[in-house]
Parts: sequence; C-alpha cells; structure tokens
Amino acid sequence: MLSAKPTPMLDMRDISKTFGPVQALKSVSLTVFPGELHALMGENGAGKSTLMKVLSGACRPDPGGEILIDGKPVVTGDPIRARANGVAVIYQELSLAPNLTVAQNIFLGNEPRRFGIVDAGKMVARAEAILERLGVSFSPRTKVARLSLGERQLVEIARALSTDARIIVLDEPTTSLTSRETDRLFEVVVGLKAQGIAIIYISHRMDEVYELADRVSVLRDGGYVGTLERSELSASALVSMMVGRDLSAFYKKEHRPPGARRPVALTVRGMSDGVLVRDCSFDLHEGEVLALSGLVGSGRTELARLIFGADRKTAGSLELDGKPIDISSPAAALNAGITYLTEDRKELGLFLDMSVADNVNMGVLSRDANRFGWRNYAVGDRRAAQAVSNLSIRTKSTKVNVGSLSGGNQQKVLLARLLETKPKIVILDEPTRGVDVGAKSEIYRIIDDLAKSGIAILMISSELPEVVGVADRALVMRDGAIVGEVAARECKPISQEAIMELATGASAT
Amino acid sequence: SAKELNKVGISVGLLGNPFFVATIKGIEDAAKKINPKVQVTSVSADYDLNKQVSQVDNFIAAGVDVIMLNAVDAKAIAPAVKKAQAAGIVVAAFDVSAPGADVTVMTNNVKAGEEACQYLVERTGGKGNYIILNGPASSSILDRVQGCKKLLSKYPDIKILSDDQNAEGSRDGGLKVFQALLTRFDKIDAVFAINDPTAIGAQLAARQLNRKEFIITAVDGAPDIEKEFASGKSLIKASASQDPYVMAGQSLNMAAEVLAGKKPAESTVLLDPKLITAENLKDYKGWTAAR
Amino acid sequence: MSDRATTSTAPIASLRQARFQTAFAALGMLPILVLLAVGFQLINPRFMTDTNLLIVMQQSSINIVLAAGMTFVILTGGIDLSVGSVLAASAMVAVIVSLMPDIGMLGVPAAILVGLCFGLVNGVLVAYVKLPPFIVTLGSLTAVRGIARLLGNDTTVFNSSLPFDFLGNGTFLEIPWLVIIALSVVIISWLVLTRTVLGTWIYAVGGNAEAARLTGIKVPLVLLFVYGVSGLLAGLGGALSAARLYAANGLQLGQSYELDAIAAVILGGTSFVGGVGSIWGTLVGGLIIAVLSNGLILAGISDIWQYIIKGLVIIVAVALDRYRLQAGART
Amino acid sequence: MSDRATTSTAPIASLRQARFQTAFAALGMLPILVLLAVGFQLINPRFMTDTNLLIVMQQSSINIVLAAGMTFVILTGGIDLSVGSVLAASAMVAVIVSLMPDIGMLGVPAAILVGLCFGLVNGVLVAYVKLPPFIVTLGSLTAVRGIARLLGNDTTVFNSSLPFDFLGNGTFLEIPWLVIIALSVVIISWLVLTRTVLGTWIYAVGGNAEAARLTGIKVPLVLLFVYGVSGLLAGLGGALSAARLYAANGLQLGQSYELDAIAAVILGGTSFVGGVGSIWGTLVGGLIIAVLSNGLILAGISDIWQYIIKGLVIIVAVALDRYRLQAGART
Ligand SMILES: Nc1ncnc2c1ncn2[C@@H]1O[C@H](COP(=O)(O)OP(=O)(O)OP(=O)(O)O)[C@@H](O)[C@H]1O
Ligand SMILES: Nc1ncnc2c1ncn2[C@@H]1O[C@H](COP(=O)(O)OP(=O)(O)OP(=O)(O)O)[C@@H](O)[C@H]1O
Ligand SMILES: [Mg+2]
Ligand SMILES: [Mg+2]
Repeated sequence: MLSAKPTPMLDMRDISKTFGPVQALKSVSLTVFPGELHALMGENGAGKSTLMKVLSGACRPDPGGEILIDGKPVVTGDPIRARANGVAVIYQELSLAPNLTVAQNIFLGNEPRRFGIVDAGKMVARAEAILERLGVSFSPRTKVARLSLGERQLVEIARALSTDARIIVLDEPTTSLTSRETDRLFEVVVGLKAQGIAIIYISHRMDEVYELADRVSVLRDGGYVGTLERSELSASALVSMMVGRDLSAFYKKEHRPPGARRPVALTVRGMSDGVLVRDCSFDLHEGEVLALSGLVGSGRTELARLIFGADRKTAGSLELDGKPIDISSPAAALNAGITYLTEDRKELGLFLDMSVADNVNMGVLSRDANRFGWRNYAVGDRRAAQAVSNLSIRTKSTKVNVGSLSGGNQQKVLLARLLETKPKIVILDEPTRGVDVGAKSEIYRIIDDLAKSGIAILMISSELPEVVGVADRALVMRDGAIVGEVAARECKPISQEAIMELATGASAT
Repeated sequence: SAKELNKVGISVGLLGNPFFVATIKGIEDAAKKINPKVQVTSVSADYDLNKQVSQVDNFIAAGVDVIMLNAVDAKAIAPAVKKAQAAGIVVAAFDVSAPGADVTVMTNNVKAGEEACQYLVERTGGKGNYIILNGPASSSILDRVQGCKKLLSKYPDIKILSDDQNAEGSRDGGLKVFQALLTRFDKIDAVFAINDPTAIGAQLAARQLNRKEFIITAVDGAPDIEKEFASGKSLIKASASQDPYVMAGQSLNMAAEVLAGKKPAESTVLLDPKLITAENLKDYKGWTAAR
Repeated sequence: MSDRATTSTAPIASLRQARFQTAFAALGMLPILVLLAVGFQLINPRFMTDTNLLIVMQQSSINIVLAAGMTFVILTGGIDLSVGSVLAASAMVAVIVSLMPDIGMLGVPAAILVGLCFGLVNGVLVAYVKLPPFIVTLGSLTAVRGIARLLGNDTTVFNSSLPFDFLGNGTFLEIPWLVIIALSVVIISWLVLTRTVLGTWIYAVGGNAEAARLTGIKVPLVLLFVYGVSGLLAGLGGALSAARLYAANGLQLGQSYELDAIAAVILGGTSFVGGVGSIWGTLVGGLIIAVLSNGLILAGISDIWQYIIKGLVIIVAVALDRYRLQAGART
Repeated sequence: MSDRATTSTAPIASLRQARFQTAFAALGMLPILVLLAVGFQLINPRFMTDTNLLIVMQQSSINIVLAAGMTFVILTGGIDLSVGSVLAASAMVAVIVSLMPDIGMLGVPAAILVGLCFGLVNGVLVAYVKLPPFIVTLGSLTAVRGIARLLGNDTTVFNSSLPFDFLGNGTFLEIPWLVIIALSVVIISWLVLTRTVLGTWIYAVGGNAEAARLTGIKVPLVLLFVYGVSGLLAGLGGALSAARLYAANGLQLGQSYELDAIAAVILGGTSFVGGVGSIWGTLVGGLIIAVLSNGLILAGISDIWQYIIKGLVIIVAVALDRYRLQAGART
C-alpha cells in the first residue's frame, strides 16, 4: 500500500510548540498520503489540536521544524497561505461568527463575488448544495446563533467542504452529532477519500477510528508515540499507546438496583416552553441513570434547561421527593439540590479568564465564606487540588487560567464544580463531549459512584454506546416531545436499534 | 410694521452660569412688563456653535418674535442672525456682540480687564510678577485679557509669568491650574483671573499652599465674590462687576422697540463695568438682588 | 456590553417568526420615533409642518453622518471617540482652504482627506499596534482637539462667502443638501454593509474576531477600513458643519459629538459587543435625538426640563423597544 | 472591546512565571508612570517636591474615587457614563444641606446617599429591566444633569463656611484628607474585589454572565451592587468636590468626568469586555492622568500643546505597555 504512494501529500517534520513554559509538542512528525484517512489519537492535552493549529497556520511553530506539502516546504503561521495550499481545518473549538447566516459562515473569507459585491444567490445555492450533501435540514439563511451545537458543527464541516481543500482536518467532528449525522458524515468522508483528498481525523471514539482509519498516529504528552497500520489496529494496542497502560472495564455499571425500583426523586410533568419542548413528562428515580436520547435538535438540551430553571416554561410542574416545587431560576434549582452540566462549556460553563481553582469553587463560594462574605481561599485551594487529583485534571497548577487547558480537562473542571455542590439530582448534558478514553472511563466511574450513593442522574448523550453502557433506562425525544422509553431488561442491555427507531420515527409511535 | 411681543427665545452660552441666569431673569421681567402673557423659552448652547445655530432654527420654526442672543461666537454667528432676520424676527444681542444684530447691549469687557488690572498695578506700584489666568477663548474673555495686557504693557517693570493656561473659567479649573503655577513660580505679585470662579479657585489653591504674597482681581461681581470681600481675609481684592440683569433687560426693551417699529437712537450700547472692592461693597446691588 | 451572553443564547424561534422578528428589529425604534412625533404634534401643531420637519432632518444630518461611520466601527466591536475632534479639525481645514483664492472649493475634499487621515491613524493603532480602541480614540480625541485649535491659532476662522455654502444651507428640489448628503451616506453605508464582501467581513470580525482570522479574513485591514470610514465621515461632517456655519472654531466645535453619535447608533439597536446592528437603525436613532431637541423647544419646555425629559425618553424608548421585542422571548 | 478572543487564548505559563506575570500585569502601567514622573522632573526639578506630589495626588483623588466605582462596573462588562452628572447632583445636595443650620455636617452623608440612589436606579434598569448599560447611563447622564441644575435653580450654590471643608482642603498628619479618602476607597475596593465572594462573582459575571447565572450566582444582584457602588462613590466624589470648592454648580461641575474615570480604568489595564482587571491598575491610571495635567503646566507648555501631548502620551503609554507584555506572548 505504501509503495503505491511515494510522495506524501503532507509531511510535518520535527514540529515543536511551546506556550510559555508548556511544551505542547515535542518534535512531532506526521506523514499523510493522498486519499488516506489518517486518524490522530491521544489523551486530552496530548497536543493533537495544537499540531493541527500549526498545520492550519493558526499557531506558529517553534523554529526547527518544517511542513512540506507535496514535497515543497511551506510558510508556517499564516492561515491564508495554509488555505491557499489546500488545507482546511474544522476546529474543535467552534469558530463560527454567530451573527452571520449559515451560508455567510460557510463562505466566510471566500465569498462568491463580482467586483467585491457578494453574489448572495450563488452563495446560498452553493451552500444549499453542500448542506444537502450532509443531509442537513436547516436553511442556509438561518443565523448560526439559532443553531444548536450539533448543527453548528455541521456548518463547520460544510465550510471545509466548500473550499477545494486537498487536506482536510476534522478535529473531533462528531462530538455533538448523533449516529445519523455521523453516518452521513462518514459517507461524505469516504467520498472525499475517493477523490484523493487526504483527511486527518481526530477522535476519542474508537469505533469511528476502526471504521474509517487507514492509519492511526498516537501522541502522548506532546510527543509522537507511533503509527499503526489499519491491519495492526486493536483496542488494547491503541489504548496502551495512548495511556501507557491497559484500561479494563471501560463502562462501569455497578449501581444497578438489584430488584425493585427505588423511590422517585424527581417527577417532571407536562414541561413545555411553547416552542421547542412539548408536554414532556417522566419520573427519575433515586440511584438511577436515566439517559435522554434523540437526534440533534430534538430539544433535549432545552428540556434540561427548563427543569433547571434556566429558561422560562410555559407549562409544567416539578415534584422533588414527592413534594411540588417551584423552580424559576438556576439559583433556585441549585438550592433544591438540582444541578446541571452544560453541553457548551466555553459559552455557558467556564470562566475562561479565571483560575482553575476559582472555576472549581464558583458554586460553593458562599458556603466556604464567613459571615461577612470573606472568602476562605485555603479551603478553596485545597478543594481544587483535591479535585485535580481525583479527576486527574492535567494542569500545571490550580492557579492557571482554565482557558489554557485542553478541552477534555476543561470538561473535568466543570464536572468538579458540579460535584462540589453536593447535588441530589444531576443533569449531565453530553458529559463526555471531547473527553479522551481514560477520562471518559473516569467520568463513567464518577457517574456510577454518584448513582451508587443514591443520586438521581439524567444524562443527555448522543453517543449510543455510552447510553447502552451506562444508563438503566433511556427516554427518546423527537421534535420536542418524549416519544418512548427503552429500558435494560434482565441482563439484556438497552437496544441501540430501539432508540434509533424511536428517534427517527421509523417505527409507529 | 408694528408687532406685538408674544414669544421670546433666548439662547445663551451656558445656562448653568449664574450670570446667564440673571440675564434670563432680566429678560423675563422686562418682557412681562411689556406683555404679561409673553412666552419665554430659554436654551443653553453649551458653547457649541452648531447647537446655537440649530436653536436659532428651532426658534424660527417656533415662530418667536424676538431672539435674545448671547452668541457663542461673536463672528461666526452672523449667518444665523441674518437668517432669523429674514424670517422677520428681531435679533437682540447681549453680553457678546453679534454681527448684524438689531440691537446689542454688552459690558465693555476691554474696560473691565483694564480696570481690574489697573487695581493690581496701583497696589503693586507698577512692577512685579503677574499671572493672567486665562479661560476658553470667547470674545468677552479675549477682550478682558486684551484690556489687561494693553494696560500692563505700559509698565516695563511688570513681568507676565504666564498667560496661556486655560483654567476653564471655573473654580475647579482655577484651583487645578493655579496649584501648578504656584509650584512653578516662587514669587508672584499679582494675579488677574478672567472671571470670578477662576479667582476663587486660585484663592483656594493659594490657601492650601500657604501662599499669600500676591493679590487677585477678577471680572464679574458674582454673588460668591461678594461673600469673599465680606470675609475680609480674601486675597481677591477687586472685581470689575457687570450687571447682567440690567444688561439683558435693556437689550430686550430695545428689541421690543424695534419690534414696535421704532428705531433706537444707538443700536449698540456698551455698559461700563463698576469695580467693586471690600470698601464699596455695601453700595453694590449684586446679580440676584430683588428688583 | 454584558449582553454577549444574552445574544448568544438568544431566544429561539421558528423560521417564520425569525424572519418577522428580523424585519421588526430592522424597523427598530421607528415606532418610537413615530410616537414621539405624534406626541409633539399634539402639543404644537407647528411640529409637523414641512419646514419644521426639514429643519429636524437638517439638524440631525451631521450627527447621522458621524453616526454612520460610528456604526461601522461599533459593528466590529470597537468605538471611535475622536469624531468630534476630527470634525473640528476638518472644519478648520475646510474654512482655511476656502479662504484661498481660486481653489476655495477644494475645502470640501481637503476636509474629507484630513478626516480620513486621522481615521487611518486610529485604524493603524487599533489594527496593527493592537491597542484598545477606547484608549486610542480617547487619545486622538484629545490630541486632534489640540491640532484643531492650533490650526486656527485658537480663534474662529470665518468666511462669509464660502464657496461651498450651498452644502450647508442650499436646497435641491426643495430638499436641503444636508439631508440629501446624509441620506446618501446612509444608503451607501447600507450597500457596503449588506451587499459587499467587506460588509460581511465587518460583521464577521465583530461577531468573532478570532474565527474571522482563522478563516483567512485580514482582520487588520477590516479594522483599518472601519476607522478610516469613521474618520472620513467625520471629515465630511466637518465640511458640512463649516458650510452650515460659514465658520469653524477649533475649541468649541464638535464637543461631545461622539456621545450623540454613539447614542444614535445604540438607540438604533447596534450592539456594543459588535456583529449585530443595521445602519437604518442608526438613521432612526439619529432622528429620535433630533426630534427630541426640536420638539421640546417647540413645546416651550425649559432647558432644565429638556435635559430631564431627554434622558428619561432615551431610557424609556429603549425599554419599550425591549419589551416590544420580548413577545415570545424567554427571560 | 474586540480583544476577548486574544485574552481567552492567552499564553499559559509556569507557576513562577505566571505569578511574576500577574504581579507585573498588576503593576501594569506603573513603569510608565515612573517614566513620566522622571521626565517631568528633568524638565522642572520642582515636580518631585513633596508639595507638588501631594498636589498631584490631591488632584487625582476625585477622579480615582470615581474610577474605583467605574472599575467595578467595567469589570462586569458594563459602563457608567452618569458619574459626572451624579457627582454634580450630589455636590449640589452637599452644599445645600451644609447651608442648613446645625445639621450642616449631614451634607456628606446626604451626598453619598443621593449618589447611591442614582446608582441603584441605573442598576435596576440594567439588572432587572435588562437595558444596555450604555443607554441607561447615557440617559441618566442627561436626566441627572437636569436634576442637578434644578436643585440649585441653575445657579452656583456656595457656602464659604462649609462645615466639612477639611475633607477637601484639610490634612491629617501632613497628608491631605482627599488623598487619604481616595486611597481608602482603593484599598476597600481591592479587598472587596479580591477577598470577598461578591468580588469573585463580579469577575465571574464579567467573564461569562450566562455561566454565572447557571452556577447559581444572582447576576442581577451583582449588577445592582456594582452600579450602586459606582453611584455611591460618585456621591462621595460630589461631597469631596463640594468640600474642595466650597461651592457647586449643577451644569458645569463634573462635565465629562466620566471620560477621565473610564480612561483611568482602561489605562490601568481593565478590559472593556469585563472579567479582567485590577483596582491598582486604576489607581496608576488615575495618577498618570493627573501627573500629565500637572507636569505639563509645570513644564510651561501652553494649553493647546497640552492637549496634543496628553493625547499622544496616552496612546504611547498603552503602546509601550502592550509591547512590554508581549515578551513571550504569541502574535
Ligand atoms: N493557547 C494556549 N496557551 C497555552 N497552552 C496551550 C494553548 N493551547 C494548548 N495549550 C496546551 O497545550 C497542550 C496540548 O493541547 P491540545 O489542545 O493540543 O490537546 P488535545 O490533544 O487537542 O486535547 P483534547 O483531546 O482535550 O482536545 C495542553 O497542555 C494545553 O494546555
Ligand atoms: N439559543 C438558541 N437560539 C435559537 N435556537 C436554538 C437555540 N438553542 C437551540 N436552538 C434550536 O433548538 C432546537 C433544539 O435544540 P437543543 O439544543 O435543545 O437540542 P438537543 O437535542 O439538545 O441537540 P444537541 O444534541 O445538538 O444539543 C434546535 O433545532 C436548535 O436549532
Ligand atoms: Mg483538542
Ligand atoms: Mg443538546
């Protein structure tokens, strides 16, 4: 196979990158051939995104290394040149202009124009064509601000497709996609490969890598570990390359109540917001992990936000431990012991300019403080340090800005904050988005521990294996309504097919 | 063509100044004497020529009979005056001249500067270090400074240490600028402040830095300067007073005559300032006196 | 400023409703403007006469020209505090050049050029030296004011036979040139913002500067452009002001005009964080300010109460607008 | 304003270097301040005398008091344009109350209370009616100015035997009360911002208002607090101004003080988008402004050139600061 492709399309040699004292990349090399899908794997913070940012020109590498495209060295650190060289990157941290339409975003910086005048008709038509290829339902004239995270990710993908790129980098493209969109994306990717386009694919999902990758390169702690051919792929090989050890018992589900159901912790009745969520009702039991499944945009996040009091409901009621409770704001929900982990950690979760310690402690500041509202830094720092070690958060110190952590570690900081509030009911919205295998299994362990201690958990997840592996029951939403329930029965796990049928409406409701 | 006085519009440089409040009172009282039902609207141009021209336009649109104008700029207001007159409105200037105005009544500012500085010259024996605390470059202030400088130039032993600092015509500015000037100069004999608030601000600065080797004079005769004189320990010794109430009232009366079809003998009246000091204070009526 | 979070999680709506809302939002404060006008008309029937309405438009036109430039800047998330000073300096140049024999007409292009230069200096400092716009333009607010005074040696320059006075006082088919120019500026700005690539980039930079950079947009060039436009229009404003007044004064002219211009932009619904807003909103915002000033004088309200009422109307207008748009929105 | 993207991807650093950088950033413009002072000293050796340095601090103190309040507001991503007007209204109240026999000393608390009330009104409009801070405080800038004029019937009120004049002109152990008060305000603000829960919440709201809400922080209360503080400190500023001048004038006092206060905050390194900044920076920023005004007069520079130089120095100072910090940072 290798002999058929003598010149690599992309050859990155000895790339190093330091951010101040942090060495994010230590002379990493990567070779990619035309028509190849090259997967890039590694733990959170291993340097995958940084390597791609160097490739795209968003980051200037340290002197010493070089990048060759078609055997010719290229100028680094210039996004415009990189694009001209045929490199297109879909960043992990979405980089859309929310105030512009989908079409404008897709063609941003590359508008079809005549004498500087945008050819709006042509732009929309071309955007429509690309979106159709991705099987997307929204119009190119929609403002991106109105799209859910998953839909935004599709826009990013569409943007990469719109340029005549020869090297496309997808940095965790499926974190917000459900299986249907994911399948669709895979079809597109296979099509691109057939055209001789090289694809670099970053993902923490093993199954995707198995399905797509021609070769897999692994990074660890900023260093290059090795590359596996497709034929050599195996879970244990990959995991031990990434983590440096074996990872047994990936999903953990010890909390399953043996027999009868535990008492109901939270009752949701007739939740509606007048637009996206319609008359949703369900019970959540103590010590249970209840998954909320559905396609992108089915309204799961909105339902969770309604329960948490983040948005105003038009109808519906809540009962906590059998007693009606009125929750009109997140503060009220937190007081009642209900807590929520957002799916959009950058926009809605983290305080990027504040330290890891402050971010971990943010929910419990008043609890630590004395009567006069004086902060107790000692307690807070200890708690933060504890959380860093408990959740294995990779950070130089608890004093650095959380914005400088890698995505997965940011997620763990958010999770740490949530745990510190000592909740009774936990709503997790895509809790493992962008999290590496090791951390994922740690998060599953945490979820399991929570459930074991009797805490009720509502978990929104677009990853079906995760739903199957972790949850006891799954509710399925479609178009803002709960359309069914799938439960694990007598040693038989939740059926993925059943969920998909309900979610897509393939079966009669 | 005799017309009745029904509506009067007043535009002044900066309404918050007590001086202009007195002028407005003078105009209102005078107008009420002519026609008790008269409607008077007064606006502040905040020393913005564009704004004043707009206000004149608005007065034209509102159909006033007389515009009482305290021009923000003594030269550049000319076109607005012409426009108003073309609309059949009588334009009366007060305090500051306005080219082409039907009538003008103002203080002789050159003389005011002269008198205030004459006092300084007499007290210092025609020699010493002088400071002129300048203000924003409006015609009345330019006139005052000019009057003062012309006088001082006759005395070769007088040295002007500084005349280019803008104390903004306010207490605050006077205090700030004079603090720095006091630091800069060791020995000062006399200070001419272009108006009373500046003088009071300067005096506050002097008091703080424990300097009292000089005397201060100013122009205006505002109520707060009366208090200063009355206190007896003030460094401010004299102020060339104006009478805004009378000045503006007289301007309106003349305008009313023009409106009634009578041409006044003199279309421009210059009122002489009166130098007030601690000694002659009791004879001074002041701006806010009931009339 | 703190409404970033609110915008990004803005209320969701069906497509039809979204379209409707967009149209409504573009209308913006128009209903408020109409309401104000009707109110003043009831108080004084002279308000809605042709003459007076033309006066209002004429009075607002310089502010609208400045506010149009300011819209460009604010759309990128910046601010330009220097417009008042630049206007003063350009007006000085306009009058000074107009006094030169034969080439007097060149006063207008000279003023515009001077404005453009100051704008470009601001732009370079913001775009390339990467200084915060507030500080840069606060600095030039002060420095350019000094230059304006220097130009005229701190006095008023005056030209009673200004060759281009028709711009400030003349009419064309009964419509004052000032109004025609202001409307042209608005229309051209609208075309640039909505029809050109550059316009899209301006919105993109304001919406997410980093994303714009990554897509290959030359963010510094975009910033240079908007500050250049703002300076150029301030220069035009200076020429117009000179044409209107036959005079210019370096110290007094244009003081705190930046606040009026910014107020027009923000009243018009353009967001301070950038990326959201329209030039038509700015037009309406500018007219509201002018209607208030004119109407209150026509209503015979005293100067003190004009202040109080103006302040309250600005707040109430925006509050009404907020509630009008909140139909169907979440908290 | 548009530098959010840049800050959020700020360089990471080892703990030691991070600490060092934080200390350095907190120092902020201090080197520039020192540079300016040395420069002026070379021009005029009287600059660095005790008396003159006290004068500078005294002159900056009212601005620093206002800027401290402004720091709170800007940290939440807001702005308070009304401080100048509120200062004028409070100063009016201070003098008017001081004229009442026997209870004259109550002028100070009365002024502070009036300031607090105006601040809370701003706060309610921003926090609960959810109007943009710029518009709200632009409205109150205008309306409160009217009220200040109304209070004194548009004239200067004065009291040459002001009972609390020591605040403005007295000293305590050779140090002017003004300076003591301004420093106390800075220290208390610093304690509130860095040592209390509320302080952390203020940074959090400025950093990410929506995340703060979802974390259970009562964002409206935080906003109410910061605008209340800004009003209260503007009220204190009014009392100090009255104590300093023995008089107050509703129209002239405090004009465009908001720009000076904002300039001090931004010069001090606080970011307009909120969430980033320190009160010590504000102190340094305020001192830079005062040193410039005082030093240029001592240097015997004329008024016109003072404008030009001030403007340029502000820009150059920030540019120098930017380059100083850029060591090790990415482009
Ligand atoms: N702008 C930055 N400033 C400082 N440090 C950075 C910056 N960007 C990345 N880093 C650091 O570089 C390292 C590599 O980060 P990178 O984002 O490349 O990881 P990743 O492999 O993509 O992880 P994830 O799977 O979590 O996305 C991390 O330690 C991160 O903290
Ligand atoms: N802030 C918003 N403004 C406008 N529309 C929104 C907003 N958030 C979500 N939507 C729309 O609401 C619908 C449901 O979104 P929601 O986030 O609740 O779905 P979800 O099932 O959680 O999907 P995802 O997995 O993508 O998060 C989507 O069609 C999306 O376009
Ligand atoms: Mg990554
Ligand atoms: Mg979701």
